[in-house]
Amino acid sequence: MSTLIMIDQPPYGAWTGREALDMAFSLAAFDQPASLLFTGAGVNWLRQSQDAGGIGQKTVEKNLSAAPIFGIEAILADRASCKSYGLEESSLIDGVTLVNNDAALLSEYDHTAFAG
Amino acid sequence: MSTLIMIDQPPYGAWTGREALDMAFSLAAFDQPASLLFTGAGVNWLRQSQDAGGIGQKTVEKNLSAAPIFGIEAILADRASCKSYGLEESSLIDGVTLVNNDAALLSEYDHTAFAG
Amino acid sequence: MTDIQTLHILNKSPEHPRANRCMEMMAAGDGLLLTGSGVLLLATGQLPDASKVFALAPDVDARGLGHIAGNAISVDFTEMVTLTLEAQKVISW
Amino acid sequence: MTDIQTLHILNKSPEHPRANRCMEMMAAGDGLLLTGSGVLLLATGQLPDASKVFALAPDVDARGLGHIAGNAISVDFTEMVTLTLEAQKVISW
Amino acid sequence: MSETASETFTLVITGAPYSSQAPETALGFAQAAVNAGHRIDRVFLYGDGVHLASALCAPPSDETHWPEEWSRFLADHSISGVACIASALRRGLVDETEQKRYELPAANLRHPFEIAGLGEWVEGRIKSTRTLYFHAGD
Amino acid sequence: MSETASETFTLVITGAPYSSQAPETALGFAQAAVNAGHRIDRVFLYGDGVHLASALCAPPSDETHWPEEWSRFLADHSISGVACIASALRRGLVDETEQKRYELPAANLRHPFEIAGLGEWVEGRIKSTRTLYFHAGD
Repeated sequence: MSTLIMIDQPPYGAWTGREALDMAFSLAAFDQPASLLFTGAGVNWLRQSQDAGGIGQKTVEKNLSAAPIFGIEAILADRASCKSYGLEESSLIDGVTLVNNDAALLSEYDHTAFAG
Repeated sequence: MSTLIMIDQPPYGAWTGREALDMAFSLAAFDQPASLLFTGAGVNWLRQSQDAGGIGQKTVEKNLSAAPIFGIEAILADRASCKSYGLEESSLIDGVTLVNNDAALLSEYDHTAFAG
Repeated sequence: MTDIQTLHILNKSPEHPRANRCMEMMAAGDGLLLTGSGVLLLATGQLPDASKVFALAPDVDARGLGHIAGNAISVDFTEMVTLTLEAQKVISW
Repeated sequence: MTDIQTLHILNKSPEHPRANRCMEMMAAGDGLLLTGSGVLLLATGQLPDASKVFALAPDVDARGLGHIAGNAISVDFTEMVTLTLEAQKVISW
Repeated sequence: MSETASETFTLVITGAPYSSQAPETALGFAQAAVNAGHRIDRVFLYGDGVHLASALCAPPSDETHWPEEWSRFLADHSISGVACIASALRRGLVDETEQKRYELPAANLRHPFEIAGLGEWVEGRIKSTRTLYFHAGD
Repeated sequence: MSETASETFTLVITGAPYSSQAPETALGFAQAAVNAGHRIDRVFLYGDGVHLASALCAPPSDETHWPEEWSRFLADHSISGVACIASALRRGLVDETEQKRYELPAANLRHPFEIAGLGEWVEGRIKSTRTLYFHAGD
């Protein structure tokens, strides 16, 4: 029963990304294996040196850095999406694994869900 | 002070299209010239023979047919968008003028607004 | 109704980025069920080749697409329920 | 700050259909002000050639894009207010 | 799968009524599932979907009243309807307990919806044959 | 345009707090406009934007309370904040007048927001130097 939570919306502009993270954390809290896949504009969650103080929000980088502590199995990011947003491996926060958005990836998970 | 209200979201799946129509009707009611431009997935508002009874909504075709009565100056639709959704002129509801989505079109209006 | 490994339920219009992502991540032989604005894919004539495509009839009718729904298998809500149970896995895009 | 006929304010990510539409409908010489998720256009390196491009600084900083904002003119809210008044017309995409 | 096998569903609704079609499609599905002899274990409202549990919607009389339709369906079939507490508190959906806790001027949660945590979703997911999501489209 | 000329703005917010960034960007803009000596004629909430006028939001204490911030700003500067009546009634935002009219169990409109029709938007549009829209992004 391993679950893939997909995040394809960018940070700060919409709340679904934060709510997807809460879903993954909840699964982990109930000992249900969960991984996160960032794809499309969602990969912008993973850029280093975010600072959301100026827009009155909490920086999502901090939420995300808690993922391993909460027991999230893996933080995955679509390689092509990272490329289109100028994200090199060196500009990503720690602990991200690059993958390809394809059917083979989906087949590794019993469940796949979005937050919205 | 002529206003162009743009509708780029499809009917039924989201409410913004209906709310854009209300904006245009309100302008007309206060004697402010207003036109509607349907573009992108929004052109699907203009297809003949819609029947939304099965999804518990009112058919938008009826809302739209009221446009001339309310004093809307023109119902415009982007030619390329119509083509990509298989809409010939003959499959459109009455009273639609095909135009091109471009800067020249925008320059004819003092104001341009979306409902959401 | 049919043997489906994964049923992909798509309710986004073809212009929505998630519609592309759904197409990218479907395996050959997977099922695609169009609901809501997803049925507008029927109007573009760009249905995926390798998959069984279903479309929710009330959504097709709402959008005036009954005449071209023949490119997909029209289903009602009862058949949608059956499809979700027969597939091994369901993803709601 | 500059002579702008129409100021286009874009708060959608580059993948959003409305972002393409905005680019399509801009005239050469129009201004483009990126706010919210719109600032992600800076990361793609695909800024329009013919236009003055501005980006709202707090949104750029939130998304960690300060180091590449040099491709656009960084503005704060006060400068955004001025831009909207100096332009002949403003369109919020 | 035999024709008569009864299966269970957890439905997650993340789109708001009068903004998205999500609650409408979910209700059509839920009714068909119940009519086919299956069981809806629970309905979980998440994100903007929590607005479906509002007691204060007053749509025009010629439009479907989706919160009312959903409430009646849940009550008629004794199905649990749960709004995620974190989503609900941010978006202004509260029951009397939360009203008191946060000293708010009113409560607006429609019967028979309840407020609870994401654990309800996790539990539904584990117990049900299928968990389906009804998101906002566009 | 001289440095000291005072201009007027109508701001239209169509995105909800805790779902979109629209009310946040609009507030940053409004504060800067007022600080620069301009006037906000009115703020019009439309579509999902009406949720900004909820009196019942209770976000976590370490997050910005956008409805509270907006209410304070409107009150401090005597700016009229209007939620579109059609959008508000569908989405469950009502004042005491609408509560009575539709026999609803409570009212949830936050002071100093008011409920009125689209005519308020049309009037603001005509009277103001600029009318700006703050939509949901993505």
